[in-house]
Amino acid sequence: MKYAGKKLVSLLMTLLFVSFLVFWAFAVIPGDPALAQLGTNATPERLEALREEMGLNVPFLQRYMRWLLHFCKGDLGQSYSYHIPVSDMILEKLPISLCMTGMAFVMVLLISIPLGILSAKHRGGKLDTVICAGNQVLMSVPPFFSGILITLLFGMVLHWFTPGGFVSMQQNPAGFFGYLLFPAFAIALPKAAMAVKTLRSALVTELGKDYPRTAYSRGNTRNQVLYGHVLKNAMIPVLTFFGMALSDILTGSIIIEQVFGIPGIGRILLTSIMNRDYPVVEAIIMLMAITVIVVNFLVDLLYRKLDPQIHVET
Amino acid sequence: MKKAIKKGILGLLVITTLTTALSGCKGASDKTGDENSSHITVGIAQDLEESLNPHKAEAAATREILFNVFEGLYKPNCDGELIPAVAKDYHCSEDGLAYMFILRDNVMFHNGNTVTAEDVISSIEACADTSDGTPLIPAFSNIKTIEKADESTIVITLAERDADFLSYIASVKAAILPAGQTDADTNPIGTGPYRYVSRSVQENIVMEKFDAYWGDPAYIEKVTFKVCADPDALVMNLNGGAVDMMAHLPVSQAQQLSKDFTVLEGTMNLVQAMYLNHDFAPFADERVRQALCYAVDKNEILELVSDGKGEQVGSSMFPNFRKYYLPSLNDTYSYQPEKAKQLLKEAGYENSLRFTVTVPSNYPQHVDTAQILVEQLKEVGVDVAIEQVEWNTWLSSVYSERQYEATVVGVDASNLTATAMLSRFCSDAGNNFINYQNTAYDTAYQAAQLELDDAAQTKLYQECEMILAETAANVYIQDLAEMVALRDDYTGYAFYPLYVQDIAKIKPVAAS
Amino acid sequence: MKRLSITFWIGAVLAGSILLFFLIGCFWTPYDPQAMNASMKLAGISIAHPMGCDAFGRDVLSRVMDGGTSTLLVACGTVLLGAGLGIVIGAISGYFGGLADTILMRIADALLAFPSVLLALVVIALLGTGEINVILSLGIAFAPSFARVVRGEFLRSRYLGYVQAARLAGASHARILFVHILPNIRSVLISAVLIGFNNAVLSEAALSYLGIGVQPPQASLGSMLAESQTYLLTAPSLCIFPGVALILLVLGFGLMGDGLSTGRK
Amino acid sequence: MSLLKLCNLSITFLDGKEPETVVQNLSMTIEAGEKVGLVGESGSGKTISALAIAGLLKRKDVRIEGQILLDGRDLLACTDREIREVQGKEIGMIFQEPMTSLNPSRTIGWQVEEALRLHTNLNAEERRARAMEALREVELTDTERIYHTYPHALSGGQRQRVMIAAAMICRPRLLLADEPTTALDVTVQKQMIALLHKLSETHGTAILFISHDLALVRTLCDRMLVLRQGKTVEEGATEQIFTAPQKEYTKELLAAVPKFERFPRPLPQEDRESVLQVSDLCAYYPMESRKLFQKKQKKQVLHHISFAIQQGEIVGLVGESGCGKTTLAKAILGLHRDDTGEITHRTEHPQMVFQDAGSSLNPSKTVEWILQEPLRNVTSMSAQEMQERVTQMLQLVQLKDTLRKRYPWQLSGGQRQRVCIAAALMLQPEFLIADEPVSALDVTVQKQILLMLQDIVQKTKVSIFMISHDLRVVYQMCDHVLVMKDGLIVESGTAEEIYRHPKHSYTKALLESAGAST
Repeated sequence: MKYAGKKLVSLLMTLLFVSFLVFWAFAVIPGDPALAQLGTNATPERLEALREEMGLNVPFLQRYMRWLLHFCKGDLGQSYSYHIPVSDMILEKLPISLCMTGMAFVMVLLISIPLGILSAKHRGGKLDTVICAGNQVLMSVPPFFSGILITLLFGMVLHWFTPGGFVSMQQNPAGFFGYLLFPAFAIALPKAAMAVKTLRSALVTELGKDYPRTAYSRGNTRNQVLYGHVLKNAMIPVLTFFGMALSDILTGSIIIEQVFGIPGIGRILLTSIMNRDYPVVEAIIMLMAITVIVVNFLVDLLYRKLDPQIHVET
Repeated sequence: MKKAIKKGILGLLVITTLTTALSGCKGASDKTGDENSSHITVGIAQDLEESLNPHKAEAAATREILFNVFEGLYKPNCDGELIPAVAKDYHCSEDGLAYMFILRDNVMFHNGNTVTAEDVISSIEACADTSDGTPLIPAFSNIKTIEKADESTIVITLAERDADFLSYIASVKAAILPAGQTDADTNPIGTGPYRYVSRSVQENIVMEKFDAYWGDPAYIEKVTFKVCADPDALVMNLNGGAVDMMAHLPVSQAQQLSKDFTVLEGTMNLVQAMYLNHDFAPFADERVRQALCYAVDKNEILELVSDGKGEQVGSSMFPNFRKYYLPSLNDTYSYQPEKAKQLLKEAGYENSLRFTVTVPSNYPQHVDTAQILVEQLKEVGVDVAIEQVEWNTWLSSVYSERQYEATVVGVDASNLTATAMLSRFCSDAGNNFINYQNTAYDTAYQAAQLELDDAAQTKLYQECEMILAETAANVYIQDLAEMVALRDDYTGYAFYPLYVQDIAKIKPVAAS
Repeated sequence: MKRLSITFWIGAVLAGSILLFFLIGCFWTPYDPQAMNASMKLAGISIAHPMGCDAFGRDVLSRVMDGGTSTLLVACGTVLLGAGLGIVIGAISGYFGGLADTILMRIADALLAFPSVLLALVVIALLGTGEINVILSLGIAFAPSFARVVRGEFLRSRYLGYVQAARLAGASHARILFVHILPNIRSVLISAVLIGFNNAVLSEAALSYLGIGVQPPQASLGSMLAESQTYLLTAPSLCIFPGVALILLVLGFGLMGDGLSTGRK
Repeated sequence: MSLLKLCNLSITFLDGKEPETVVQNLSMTIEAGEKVGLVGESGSGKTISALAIAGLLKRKDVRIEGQILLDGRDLLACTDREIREVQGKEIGMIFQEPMTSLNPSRTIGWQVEEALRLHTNLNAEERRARAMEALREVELTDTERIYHTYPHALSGGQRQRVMIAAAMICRPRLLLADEPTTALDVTVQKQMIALLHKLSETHGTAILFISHDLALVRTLCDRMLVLRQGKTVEEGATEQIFTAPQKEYTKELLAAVPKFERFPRPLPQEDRESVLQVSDLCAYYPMESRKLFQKKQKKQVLHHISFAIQQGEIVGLVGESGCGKTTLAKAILGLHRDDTGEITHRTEHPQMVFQDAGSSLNPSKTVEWILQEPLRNVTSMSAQEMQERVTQMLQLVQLKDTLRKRYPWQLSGGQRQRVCIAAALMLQPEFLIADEPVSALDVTVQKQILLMLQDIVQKTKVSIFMISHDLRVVYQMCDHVLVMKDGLIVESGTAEEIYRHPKHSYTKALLESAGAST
């Protein structure tokens, strides 16, 4: 209870801080939403009029307080570019990003856990060497590069999907998921490689401890020791990594969205920054901050589930 | 037992992902099947990031799409002529001040209502409203009165004569909207051949053929304008079959298209130049500006940027504006590096001129051109640095605040008037972002504005162009080549002298 | 003393040869890396141009050699600053805990959610453009993730015997943090640095679009990779060579790091 | 037929550059129900032999030769599956560190039941019943709670009981006990031996008891073997070996066992200054409050402690784990924040020697660097002077000068502890705290270090505040002794007084467990 309360307070602190930072950033950088709208047709009078209309002429702090007040009431405002409520815009795009993140994350799990276990089980062997080498190479390949390679291979050569042929979930759910499979894969690859490395080293560390020996002494097989005893303990450091990976994927898949032509949250964020559409930027960043913190919180909870010792320490 | 269940679940998961993957492929391939004939996917490089109300549409990218949905009383055709649209005819009074428009009968809005004189009046008034200072269409500040003569006749009276008035009336910005519509920003209702269906931010805009259109019906039932934000993924999107048509393709990308595509060649209808800030001390000296012009080899630029395609320009007018365009100005400054050095020496900048050229990073062709300029100017001892900025920083720092030394951009026309290209070089023009000060120019332009005779007016505008060329106002380069890729299943693409993607003219090959 | 594993040496040879290649590029390249030649536009691989030519007819080999240096400079600077900031923040946060930890980690969370594009725009607006500012803006953007990794390690280390012993030996907190504990977490740091390095190379290219960073026509590996995408189908070599140089460099460092952490004991 | 018979067992490790034989031609027998002790110092191969018997050494890089006959069946010739049938069912094993040998993330019940799950067809209910019974049998109370809890919530003694319960649950005929009491308090040690004895008697289980603590072996075992460097030195009935050892090594080993004998040292003079004065010291630990806005609560761990240490004196602090010994040390050093009372000492930089020399030396620095560190921080000596001081100090702790360039992981346990002591003495403090300085070491090494400490006190007049759970060590070394229980000093006095005439019942109990004959 106290723990949750503390977390909540720090969540609010972070949100306040980051929202202010964003507001301040928009006050500092050149250009404003009015100019972005008028473009090369801007004249000083029209610019002034539009600024007045958009409420940009009040001092920055006052504008921030007004935004904050609305935000607290649950009103995210309207997009300056699109003239639609920010909440509608985000609600429309969120499922796309969530699905892609979810799929990528599941792939990371599906790839890394078996490979990590396999690698640790045969540590020092040929299979282990191959997996480790593969890991190192995958980690060295820049993400957008792997995105292009995947597009080339699966899209242009194998024709498993149509590059740029994104369809929305409402239009064609199967097509939607089928398409997202590939960008998700591109996101998952390097993360999975790192996860394999983390899991492998955690497993090797755990296997070197005393309690697996105790388990062997009771007549457990190798697999029983690995799955029944060691895995759960080895997951504790890996969990931290998974948590960070999850926030990373959620907040940082802009490049992949771009390469695969997916209109996700990342893309909206980028174009909104470029258009100085700060109600949208604020909302998305709030969302991301909340996600980062909620994921951290969930990881903590899972930690507590996995590691009984944490109960007494805090 | 427990284990068995776990394995089962895992298996299920794998199977589900596999089946969705497979059905995903099927879904994608379906699209390129039979339905093709009545559906086209048009790629657009950026989303329409503003209001969908045509009166407020400022970006060319928005206007060229909204052209399919909206019409004014008149509209341009692909030859640059103005043809009747919502109005079927007009009469201009002898003094050129009163325009009488006769409305076409039974023109329907997409919401099923008939266009009335009230709709027309409210639309024109909205564009002419001066309560914000400048009206939405600045030229409409000239409108004195808008009156309804009868149910199908509107009379617009001007304060001063304006030969270009009909061009303004024919722009998409002066489109006719239903009177009293409150949600025009997000729900466009017009009278054009296509009806707006839906939009998804950064994803697409969908339109359907409007069956009750007054004119020649469109051929294709459904159009999806798909946002393809990554220019590098574009070729794969086209070749892979996700996009059927794409305009504004650079030559480099068009060359990589598969043989399923017809590549049509046109120009972008803009004047690409290295625009010089005349307030930057060295550029106040005409000799320096001329030296830069002599130092630039336009042929090489065209060769490297677009494989020799595109049209060279020598002043602020592009070739498709045939009425005003003067091809002879292209040769005002031929490539003479020695002469350039000579002029620089005279001006006292021998091997000592250095400046920064600011380029908006979202236009790769301008960045490429800038790179070549840097190399070419290096030859004559001018040291140029490139600074890329994103578009809004460019708008703010370069265009609005004029804090720059030189910039490479393309300037286009928002309507079919010479004013659109030339007004900005008047000394006191609000958008004179190069700070050009030339009394001869101001006089000529003023005279052209007041001239009643069309031929004489054209002459005066051309004189303006000549002054710009002779004073080397900017380092004029080219009207960039643009390629339009159209899948072989379609035909009928038409180039306009303005930013227009007229989908109504495109027809499926099978149907033709 | 320590025996270094074969992995380390393979990595060292890889990274070393690429570095040497870049180093030569500082003093000598086969052609002027910026000289354009319309007739050699997108020319393929030949003896005269072993890596072909780009869309401006510039020699790719020369550009890779030349661009490697600037890339290396920016990437190293970024990683140095990011890791430096991250280490200081993570160390203080993990070692002292309490309120400092809470505040610093909340700031890190906020920075993680703050988009780096916006950060870069702010840096330009406040400090102007230039390569130093890429390093600054990327360094700040990278610091939180370093800080998180480092914090975990310091948190674990602060109760260890040798840390207590160091306090009794009269070492100041700063000395304990950076002289006593830091060398012991190097294996974790190395892998974080490598990942950061790779990201920095690519982010530099992205930032040059915003006006900071290596501006064209000066080459950098990141911008070469970005430019090459346009010609991916017609001239894949434009993409492959800078890409491979980058991958080999990072792979080399990665193997070295791996070798270092397993070779001990 | 013997229950277990080892014939010429040799074990060779192949992972290094050269094969290293750690056990050579070991032969022994254990009859059913017999309790056999296996003693030797670290590196003597006793644990390795036990692991081999338990079938836990089957690795590619280990070569095992000879025979391990269980009921006449050679375990070395068995398949993995057959071995697993024996493990946990016929042979049970318990280990030195009950904390790390239990899986931290599984409940006690799950771990105790594991052998039943693997080797019997009992259903969950029956297994649970058996596990509860086993927990009760090892004399644990509150078994219901313990069944559902995790290892970290138990004390060391409880954990080892759990280990025994888990190892015994299938009623194995042989129990391999590898140093099962080393990590435990003396009073608990004694109980544990009694428990093993009882279990062996009731179930007829044979026990192979591996220990470096000869006294414990004497109380439990019928027969014993002395191992040295992988070879049998001596074998025979326990009493016989204790009373009449045949071999030189055995004698040496027996002599090194700490006894209730004081090391000879000159009587301290009376008129000495006190170097440390502690009066009315209380210390607290914060407790996490459960509710958000509740005031922070504290737990008092030290209650009104007062004592003083004179120059050149060795003061011992005894007490069992968790009694607050370490907190007291930290409070004196200023490492514990939340305390009240007064601590006065004349040394600016009080020093401490930690129990675990391995972790208290920075793994990434050389011996020389570690020794110079206090000088760098506190003094302004030149590099030359620091070098000289290091040389002197290495001499004082009897380390070869060539070790100065080594890293801690390249040293033996005894060498590391000497480095720790040297590091603590670098600033020439007036007193230092030694927290269990020898408890992790072999008896022979223990004795060397203790003698060295005596020597250092003679030479440098340093005072030592020595914390230990081993009453014999404290008696050997100390002038004064403090006995601590639950944060209170229950008794204090000269070593002689405390040991000869203990007043407090707790002191008496401690002395009794330690086998002191008053």
